[in-house]
Amino acid sequence: MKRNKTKLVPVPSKAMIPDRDVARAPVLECINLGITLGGIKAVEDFNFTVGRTEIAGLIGPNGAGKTTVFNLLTKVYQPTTGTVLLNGQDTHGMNTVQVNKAGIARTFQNIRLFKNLSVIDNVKAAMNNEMKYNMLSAILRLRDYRREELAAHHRALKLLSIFDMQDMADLRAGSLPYGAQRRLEIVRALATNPSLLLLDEPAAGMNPSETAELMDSIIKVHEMFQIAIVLIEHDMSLVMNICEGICVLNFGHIIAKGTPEDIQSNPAVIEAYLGRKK
Amino acid sequence: MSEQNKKEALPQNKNGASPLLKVDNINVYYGSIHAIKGISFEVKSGEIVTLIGANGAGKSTTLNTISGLLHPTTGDINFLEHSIVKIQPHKIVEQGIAQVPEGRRIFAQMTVRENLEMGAYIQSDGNEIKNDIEKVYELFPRLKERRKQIAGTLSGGEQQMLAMGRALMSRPKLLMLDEPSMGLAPILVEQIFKIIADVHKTGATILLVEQNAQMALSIADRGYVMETGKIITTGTGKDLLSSDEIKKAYLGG
Amino acid sequence: MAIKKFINLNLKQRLSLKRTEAKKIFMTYLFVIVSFAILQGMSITGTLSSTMEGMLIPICAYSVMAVSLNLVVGISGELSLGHAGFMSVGAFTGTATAILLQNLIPLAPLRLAIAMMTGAFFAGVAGFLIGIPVLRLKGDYLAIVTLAFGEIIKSIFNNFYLGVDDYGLHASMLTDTTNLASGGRMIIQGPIGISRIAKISTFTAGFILLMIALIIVFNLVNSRFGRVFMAIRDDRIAAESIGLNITRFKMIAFVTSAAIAGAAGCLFAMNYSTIFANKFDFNTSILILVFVVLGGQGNMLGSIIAAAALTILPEKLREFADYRMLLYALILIMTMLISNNDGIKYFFQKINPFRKKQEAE
Amino acid sequence: MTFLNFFINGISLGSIYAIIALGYTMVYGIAKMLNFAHGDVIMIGAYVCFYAISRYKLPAFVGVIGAVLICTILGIIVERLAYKPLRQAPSLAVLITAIGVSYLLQNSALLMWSSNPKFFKPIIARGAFKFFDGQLSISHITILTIATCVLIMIALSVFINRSRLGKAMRACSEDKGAAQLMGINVNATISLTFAIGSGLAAIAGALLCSAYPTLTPTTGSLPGIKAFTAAVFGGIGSIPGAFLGCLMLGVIEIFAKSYISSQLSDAVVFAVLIIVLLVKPAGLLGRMTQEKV
Repeated sequence: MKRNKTKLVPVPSKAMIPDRDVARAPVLECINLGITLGGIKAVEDFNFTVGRTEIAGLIGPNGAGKTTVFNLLTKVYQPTTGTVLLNGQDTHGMNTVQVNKAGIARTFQNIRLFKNLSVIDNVKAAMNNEMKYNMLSAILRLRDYRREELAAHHRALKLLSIFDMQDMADLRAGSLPYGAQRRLEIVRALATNPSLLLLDEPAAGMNPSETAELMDSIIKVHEMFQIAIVLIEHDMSLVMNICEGICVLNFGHIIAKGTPEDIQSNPAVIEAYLGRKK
Repeated sequence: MSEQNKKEALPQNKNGASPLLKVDNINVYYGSIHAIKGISFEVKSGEIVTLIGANGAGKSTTLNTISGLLHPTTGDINFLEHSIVKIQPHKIVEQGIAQVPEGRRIFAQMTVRENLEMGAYIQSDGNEIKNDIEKVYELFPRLKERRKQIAGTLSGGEQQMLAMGRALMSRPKLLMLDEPSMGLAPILVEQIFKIIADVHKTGATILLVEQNAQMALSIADRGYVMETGKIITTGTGKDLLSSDEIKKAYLGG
Repeated sequence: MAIKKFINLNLKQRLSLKRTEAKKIFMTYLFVIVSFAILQGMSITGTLSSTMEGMLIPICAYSVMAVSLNLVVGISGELSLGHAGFMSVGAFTGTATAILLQNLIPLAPLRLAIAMMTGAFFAGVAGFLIGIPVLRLKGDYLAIVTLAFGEIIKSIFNNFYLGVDDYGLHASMLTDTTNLASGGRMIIQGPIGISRIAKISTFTAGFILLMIALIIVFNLVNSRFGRVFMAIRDDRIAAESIGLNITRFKMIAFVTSAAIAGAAGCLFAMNYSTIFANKFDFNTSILILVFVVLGGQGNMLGSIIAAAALTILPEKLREFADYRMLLYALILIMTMLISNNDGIKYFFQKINPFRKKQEAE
Repeated sequence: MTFLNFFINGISLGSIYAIIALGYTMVYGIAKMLNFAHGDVIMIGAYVCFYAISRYKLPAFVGVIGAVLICTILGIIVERLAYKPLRQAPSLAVLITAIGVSYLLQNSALLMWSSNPKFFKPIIARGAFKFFDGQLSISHITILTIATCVLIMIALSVFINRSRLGKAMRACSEDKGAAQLMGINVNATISLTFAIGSGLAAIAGALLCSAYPTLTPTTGSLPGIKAFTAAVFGGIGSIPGAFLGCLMLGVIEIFAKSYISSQLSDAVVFAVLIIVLLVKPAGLLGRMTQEKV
């Protein structure tokens, strides 16, 4: 389950920040990515690279195209122009399902859990592709059914325990408090064994103390799994604290890329997004 | 007629005896879930009052109960000294309460202008509606630029402006805003709060529900802090902002 | 830390989905077996009224139909208004098979079993063919198209002629051009359907079929398949995002449901001496849907009870003669109104001791 | 020339479907329910009209107006008693209730008027305009049907797009909660929608039975289902779509009846529907709404 920790190598790279992980190919490369939705260029010339264990932030005003970028990466929309390379492999022509199998998992801006399933079944559903038993085994409860279900059960509990949620395994997912639902969505995404995790406004609707807890959880996930994480977020305390690199979108264009410090002092970003400090 | 006079007199006596809105010990249930547990508060004419608290504390439920979308099992809500708990939502709008709902809920398939017209549904004078629309356009020049656009194609910030403009079209005596800053970029949050302050300057009384406690308290006269269906603290905006307890729980200090 | 605050341990145990699920499944099997034992006992001792006796097999068939439709409507969350179409396919192909095998296999139960399997097979094939276009659609569009398919199947069987003679099978559409050699037998005769059926369906066969249907459905639901069906039902987009192939799993549910319905159709048909296509029209599809909705979506026991009750009800209402269907309609409406009334729901929640404690917290 | 005759008959049948479908889709739009009882309102309308004209010898237009009034009231009553209590209920429960109402209306009709078919006297005198030496004949009722349909279409479009109440209907169909917060009386608006839909159903009933004069308690169900199918075919929620879908369906049905087989015509109609939905999943003029992610 655990990936080996990559070495930090100081080599100049296309990955924004930090200059590491580039001994091997970056996990994600977007080259001139663009899409036209309803006659409007929702995203254009999106060039973006994420290192193998990088945490990157995607920020920008509403309607700037952040979620659209996620939808392009996960093939909810097919890009009109450009290329997405995932682990060096062109994702052209793939659909959402194939992209997930190739290693991208995501959460959603508006929580999208399987509300009527139990917490653990939400996680197990995400493990469906690693279970191989067929319908006959399921109906007759043959040995491979029992073996695979048991394995899945243990792994699901283990994943839930990262967020200290193993006690809630049998509860209905829709009955969980808001913060727990956000966490469960992350666990579900992790259950598909992604190499790149996309988080769409994970702290939306949380108060500062909940956000702080979430921040710890994201760091924990990152350290445990050594995967790349890209997050969209409006909560600047979260973004500036955990992202190593930040990319700012406005009207579908990248207006700035850099470290949190760079971004915070970038006049274009202040103008379009952050607003003047009081 | 005397009723009418009283309404107009109210804005002056800001600290006068009778509050514009008085919520008196209401209990609200969703099925068997006890969502609001006996809360009481009041909003005086001309004030900005804010309800802050965590997700699920019952802030939106409170607003929806005042609007008549939900009904309290016990307790009373008085608006202009009349009980409104048994009145249907559309009648409450006629009494002078407008709500900008959480998540904006504009009519996405209608044009910006049609949305504003719907806001003026209870008005019948065509000319006045036109004047009011112009006033809203003055307040939100962006909406004027986009008046013929289908509302669903607006950006989040513009939709929030439209939702506020739409609510103002009914000429409310009390404007209730449910999480106006939700999901907006920092720069837009600032703008929206500036607009709220502007609207307040025009004489409107505002009841504001917010997650963004910092912002909300900084413009509010008074605030109430809610937690799991109860009001746990109250005070002026300034007091609450400087309270250590509040800072710790809601302001990330 | 903050999460734990919300969840009281006792509450958690009581809300555990796993336990309630297991209990429900156990109760369902128990109910079916006990009912069968009682009814069979009464039947043998002759204490069962003849009308009731005559309804046993239809009740079984409708119960199986309801369980199979519940797999689509309740578990997979797709509204299907053409389920009678699959019943029809199963009835015609299964009965035709039984007639063809009449001399070959004199043992009636075996012949019935083979007929039901054939019916299930053809209904499954029909489900697959229909599923290709239907499952690309969503919601009410899907409902309308299944309705259309039900009507198409009805039209086809209404105009289909099949006969057998020494030279083999002969089929034609619209008009009877089979021109059978002497000694041949017409099997399906257009709008008249199949007549002179040897009634080989039995209550025991119906019971066994119902048990098999329950085992298939319950075990599927409690496997990775059911989990995926329900995941897709709850949120299609999220399901895709975790790599679930929507069309494939919808198809599995749809075909399984169709095949079970086919077997039920065969059981149903072989309980009568004649069967014709109009028997399986839109109203039948709706009737089965009513079983599912009344019994509760996803609730198999409910489906079975609703199917039994609503099969018996019109018979019991017979004494009201002309007002029978009127009363039936009124009961249907009242049931829906009452079962969805918040006040009444709340009342039941209140008298339920389990809920009361939860509220107290 | 027979082709042209069939075509015009198809348009005429399609016009009747269109009037039914308008009521169906309006109700669908605002109440988000498949009102299966709509077809039976058509039947009730036709019976009222039949009794007014044939039994009480009233002038045809009085009969039609009477039918419209009674159906309007019926629509409002049904909505208030059966559907309004289920506003918050799951959509399937509402669907089943609608089916219950459909059975109720059919069986009430059966008790009141028996299952013997009634021979409906057309609302205008029989007769036809003949062209090309009588090769092409267009009956009066055909012209009346098409004209009525076009008129209703235009009136309804103007009403929904321009009038205050029409806009309120659109607002309710989008978001009832938000509409209430605007001061719109949602219940009254829904009642109004049912009233208009049922009134239209009565007109459709009179026209349908003038063209196809046998009247029984089940007369309305199949046209009701077909009209709704046609509305889906055209793109649900779009008035021009419903219109276009219904005209096409009418033409296809008449052609299938005439050139293929009258027994299989329904199968052909439904098969075409399926093919269209495969190519255009939102119907001919429907907008594909991408669910927001």
